[in-house]
Amino acid sequence: MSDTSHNYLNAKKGLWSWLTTTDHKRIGILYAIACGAFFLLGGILATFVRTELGAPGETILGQDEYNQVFTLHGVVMVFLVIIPAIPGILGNFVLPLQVGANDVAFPRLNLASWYLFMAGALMAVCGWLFVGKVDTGWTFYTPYSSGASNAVLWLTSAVFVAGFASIFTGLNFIVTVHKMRAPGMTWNRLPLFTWAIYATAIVQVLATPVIGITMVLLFLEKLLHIGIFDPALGGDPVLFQHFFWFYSHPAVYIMILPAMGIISDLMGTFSRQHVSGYTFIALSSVAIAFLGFLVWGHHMFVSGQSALSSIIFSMLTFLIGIPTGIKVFNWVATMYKGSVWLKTPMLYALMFLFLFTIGGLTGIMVGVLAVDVHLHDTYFVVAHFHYVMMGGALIGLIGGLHYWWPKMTGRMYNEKAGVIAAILVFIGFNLTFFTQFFLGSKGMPRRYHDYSEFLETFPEFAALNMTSTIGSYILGVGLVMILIYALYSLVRGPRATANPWGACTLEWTHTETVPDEHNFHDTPLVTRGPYDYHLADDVFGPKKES
Amino acid sequence: MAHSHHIIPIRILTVVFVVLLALTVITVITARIDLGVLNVPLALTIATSKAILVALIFMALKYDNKVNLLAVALGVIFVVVFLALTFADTEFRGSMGITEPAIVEPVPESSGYDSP
Amino acid sequence: MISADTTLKHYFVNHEQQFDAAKLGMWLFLVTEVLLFAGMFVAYAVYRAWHPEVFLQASELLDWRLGALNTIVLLASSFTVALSIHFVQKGENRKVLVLLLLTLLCAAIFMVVKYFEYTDKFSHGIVLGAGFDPHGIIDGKDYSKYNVPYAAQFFSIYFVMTGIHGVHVLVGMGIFGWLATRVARGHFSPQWYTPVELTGLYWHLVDIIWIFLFPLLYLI
Amino acid sequence: MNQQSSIWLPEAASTIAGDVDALFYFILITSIILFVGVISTMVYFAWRYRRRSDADRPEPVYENKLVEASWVVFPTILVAVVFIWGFKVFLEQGIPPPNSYEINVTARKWSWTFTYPNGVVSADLHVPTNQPVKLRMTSEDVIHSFFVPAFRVKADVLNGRYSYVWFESPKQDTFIVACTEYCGTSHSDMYSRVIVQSQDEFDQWLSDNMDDGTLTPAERGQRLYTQQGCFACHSLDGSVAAGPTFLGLAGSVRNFTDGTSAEADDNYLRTSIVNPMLQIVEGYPPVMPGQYAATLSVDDIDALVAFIKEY
Repeated sequence: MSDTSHNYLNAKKGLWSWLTTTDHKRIGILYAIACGAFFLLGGILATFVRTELGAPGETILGQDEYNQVFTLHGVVMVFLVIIPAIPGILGNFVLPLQVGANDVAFPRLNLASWYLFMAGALMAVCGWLFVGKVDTGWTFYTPYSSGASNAVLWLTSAVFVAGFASIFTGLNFIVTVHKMRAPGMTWNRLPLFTWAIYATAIVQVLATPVIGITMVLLFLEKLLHIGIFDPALGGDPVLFQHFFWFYSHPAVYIMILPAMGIISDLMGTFSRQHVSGYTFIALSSVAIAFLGFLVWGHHMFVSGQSALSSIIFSMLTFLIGIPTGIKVFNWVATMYKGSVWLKTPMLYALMFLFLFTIGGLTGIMVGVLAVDVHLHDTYFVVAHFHYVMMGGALIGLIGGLHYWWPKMTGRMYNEKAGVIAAILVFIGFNLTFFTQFFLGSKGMPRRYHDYSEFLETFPEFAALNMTSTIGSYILGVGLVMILIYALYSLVRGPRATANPWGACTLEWTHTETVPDEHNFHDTPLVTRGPYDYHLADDVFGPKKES
Repeated sequence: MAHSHHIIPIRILTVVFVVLLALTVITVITARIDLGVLNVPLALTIATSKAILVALIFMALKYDNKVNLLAVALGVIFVVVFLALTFADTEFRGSMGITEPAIVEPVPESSGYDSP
Repeated sequence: MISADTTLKHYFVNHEQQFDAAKLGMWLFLVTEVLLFAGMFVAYAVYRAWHPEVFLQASELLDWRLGALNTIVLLASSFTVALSIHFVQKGENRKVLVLLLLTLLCAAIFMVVKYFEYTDKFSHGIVLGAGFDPHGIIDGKDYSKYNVPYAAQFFSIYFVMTGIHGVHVLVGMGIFGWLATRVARGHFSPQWYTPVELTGLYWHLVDIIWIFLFPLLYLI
Repeated sequence: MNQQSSIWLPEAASTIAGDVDALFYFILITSIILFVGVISTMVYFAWRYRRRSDADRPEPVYENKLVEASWVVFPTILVAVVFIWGFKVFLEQGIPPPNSYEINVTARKWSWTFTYPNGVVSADLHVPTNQPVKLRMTSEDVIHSFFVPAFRVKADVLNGRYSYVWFESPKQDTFIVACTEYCGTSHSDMYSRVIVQSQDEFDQWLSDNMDDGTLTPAERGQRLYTQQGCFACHSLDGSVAAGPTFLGLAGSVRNFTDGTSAEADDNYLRTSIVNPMLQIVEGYPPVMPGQYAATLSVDDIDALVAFIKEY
């Protein structure tokens, strides 16, 4: 690259300057590289899982290997990809720019977070590779985990350490949003992406410490047998599930809320229209963040928790469905009388609406007490949460990466390749996961290495599983294609203009094409809302009389 | 340069310290008297009062930006949520006529344990 | 003394903003600490509600006099910290130094008492986890009588809670030591004393947690 | 009620299955209507308001408060209905009728054992038709979960406490039982069957399986092999599983992971049952439970050894 302008990418040179950077944009790039690598790893593991399940009986993995592979797939995808990715990559890169700040509030803490994250990630992956192949599933349920191999100690420590990265990132964002907004950037002028990251940060700060202490207790249970969770010692395994889900359910909102924020920004920009229900979407992000803490027990309807708590949790679960539904309606309504531009990021936004709506509606099904008794721990649940986590969170992330790509790299990607990859991802995703709804509602349990026994009753399982596996390959091809054209764009992509999408938020209107090391030359003065395209003569030129 | 933080007078700090010491003495004394069911709530009330005193005066929440107070309040609320919803399970197993797993008490070892 | 300008980071507009940001950050960190301990308090509450008589009985083995002593020591250290902030705001750095060293002393006393409590328990078979096997007679109490189901849970929770609290005290001591050297070198002024303020907040939280641990574990 | 398997759900073979299915289909159809509505509106808007010129600058449209309010009210009513309905069926699922026939269930890695009031122990669940059956379940090790898709019942099975499910099947047939809580290596082999029989057939089966003391040791061993769930890991026909097959085991030379080897004589077989972790045969994971010394009598172990030697 021979950049002529002075920007954050070329402000300092060499690997060392990257590893010691406190620039939020560079830290965002560091997260992008790390999360990208882990996503690749998690994806390869998923391909192994799907290949094993493609045909009945043992195909490529033995039972133990299969259990180890899906465990690492879960741990990597949840703790090392979906939870850190959007806040880590886009939150870091975009949030300070969107609020008009020159950096986050605590840049050194921000870098420390990345190192903590990497330390946790390496502990998890290296522990799994070199110490012992843990097969507990990412949920670490006791007493299975407390009786498993000692390598569990590595994984629990890894989650503990990576948790602190998440806490400090969230803490940084909350303080940045509260204290570092540019003049004129009132709360109701914050872009919805920033609102969403802010809400996410609240969850990160409040929920993550609990997984920390849970992991400490599990660690001690495994190492010293303290008898809090292990029933053989008088402990209560269901209590572990409470502790675990007190974090891990809100963690679902750590995953999905930022993606919702991205979608809001995309819908506004690519419809060139005021985002319908702005105030509602903003506040519902915060509302979802809080309500997300009250519903963890819906993972436990058949676990042996009291009927009373199942009923309370089921009721609260529906409360959270309502603001979520209204968000979807508002996103669709945003296009009304807009000017819809179907570029790649917008394709992902529409894809998100399609997939997330399925994920949300099936969420209602598994939230209903009686129906969940049948569907719990079957492939129906697997399909449901992949529609939410991958179809929601990761598709949102991919859309966001396409949208902010020119800002991050100064280059454009090939639009045609982008559209083809998006179509492949869409087809592959639905083939992979929609078939699993049928498998699950018929009764195929999750985490199964083999389903031969079911074929007698349900001969269609063979075809459904094969379809799902083929779908996963198509999905894989689509994702690899994105990686290829993205890398190509870095080297050969045409130079981007400062505001290629005609967006009205500060990162597009008040910084260089590729932002300067210190973001803004002059402190921006904000005079309009983030989606006031009709007022943005500075972006579009004076309005023509019609 | 505008930098006028509230300086808490020594007199107030001292009074708070003395009150905290007094409350400690009270909690020790009351805990050693058998008040039946009241022992636990009383001790918790005293502890909470002490914590509030420390937070408001020593930590200056009373004079501080209200956002900080809000953050603390949120933290406390979610501790209560955590406790309350967990108790909705642990304290109500086997209730409502639903066949619920009840805890199987292990047979107490034949030690010379006499209950209080 | 470091001049005010070098303490202002470029991405902040002024000291006020920087100070407020640091303080909000610290408060949020304290909230995460509260939730970290919340996990243990919930575990305590659940097991206590299930086995109240065992918990009551087991708590007799903890010496309330030592617990009360530690409570007073920690309250005193909180008081000295609060005073140190009072004086740093007034620029009386000599007093600040003395008060911080007093705080350090209190923390050290706390840890020494804790050390004696722990070793006393260990030597009579009261340990964290599977080795739990109380024995011996101390102060007329036959420890072996306390080897009942769920007594081990009480002591597991006791050790984990006070252990993690103890780690916090140790960390606090490290920070106070570091702060004292900085005070001695005149790094702080009424214009800029953020580290003292933040450490103070941290220390008060450690105190607050002990305020709850003391009655829950030693008294009731 | 005896509805056949559909594209969505397996056949409904218990009295409550129909109620669960009705709710399932209600939500499914409502969801499909909502989904089609949202997505077709989305596609229509994306086409109808597509960008025609880069200079397009549409007038802002602000949300209509009334429409927003309807988006709150309508879904709230819908989820309230679904919640109350789900709650009612949940109570039906949870409360067994007082005249239920009780069977004890023990789960372990990776098999099920069903114990009847008269002491009969079986690896398959035999139940009489048109009779409410209540299962009292516990686990010997980790958490398992008892699931009969055709009955729409499921409950986790825990160590140290009991959990319950109940069902009443009007249909004489055989249905699959699966473990739905991940429990390790052979989780996906932890199957059993529910065999629903007429009351007469069931009674006959119960009396046939009473142990009246006339069995040979090998026959008793065969019964124990089934009851204790040995079959989950040890096949009789040489097929591969988590543990070595019994076919040709007695008298063969065993190679151990520590490099030593030994002939599988009576003492070796006995030691392998009561202290399985002492010597691990090469190529197998060290996963066999160690409680048999405590749970089996000396006679039982002798019977098992006699049984193994027949293969």
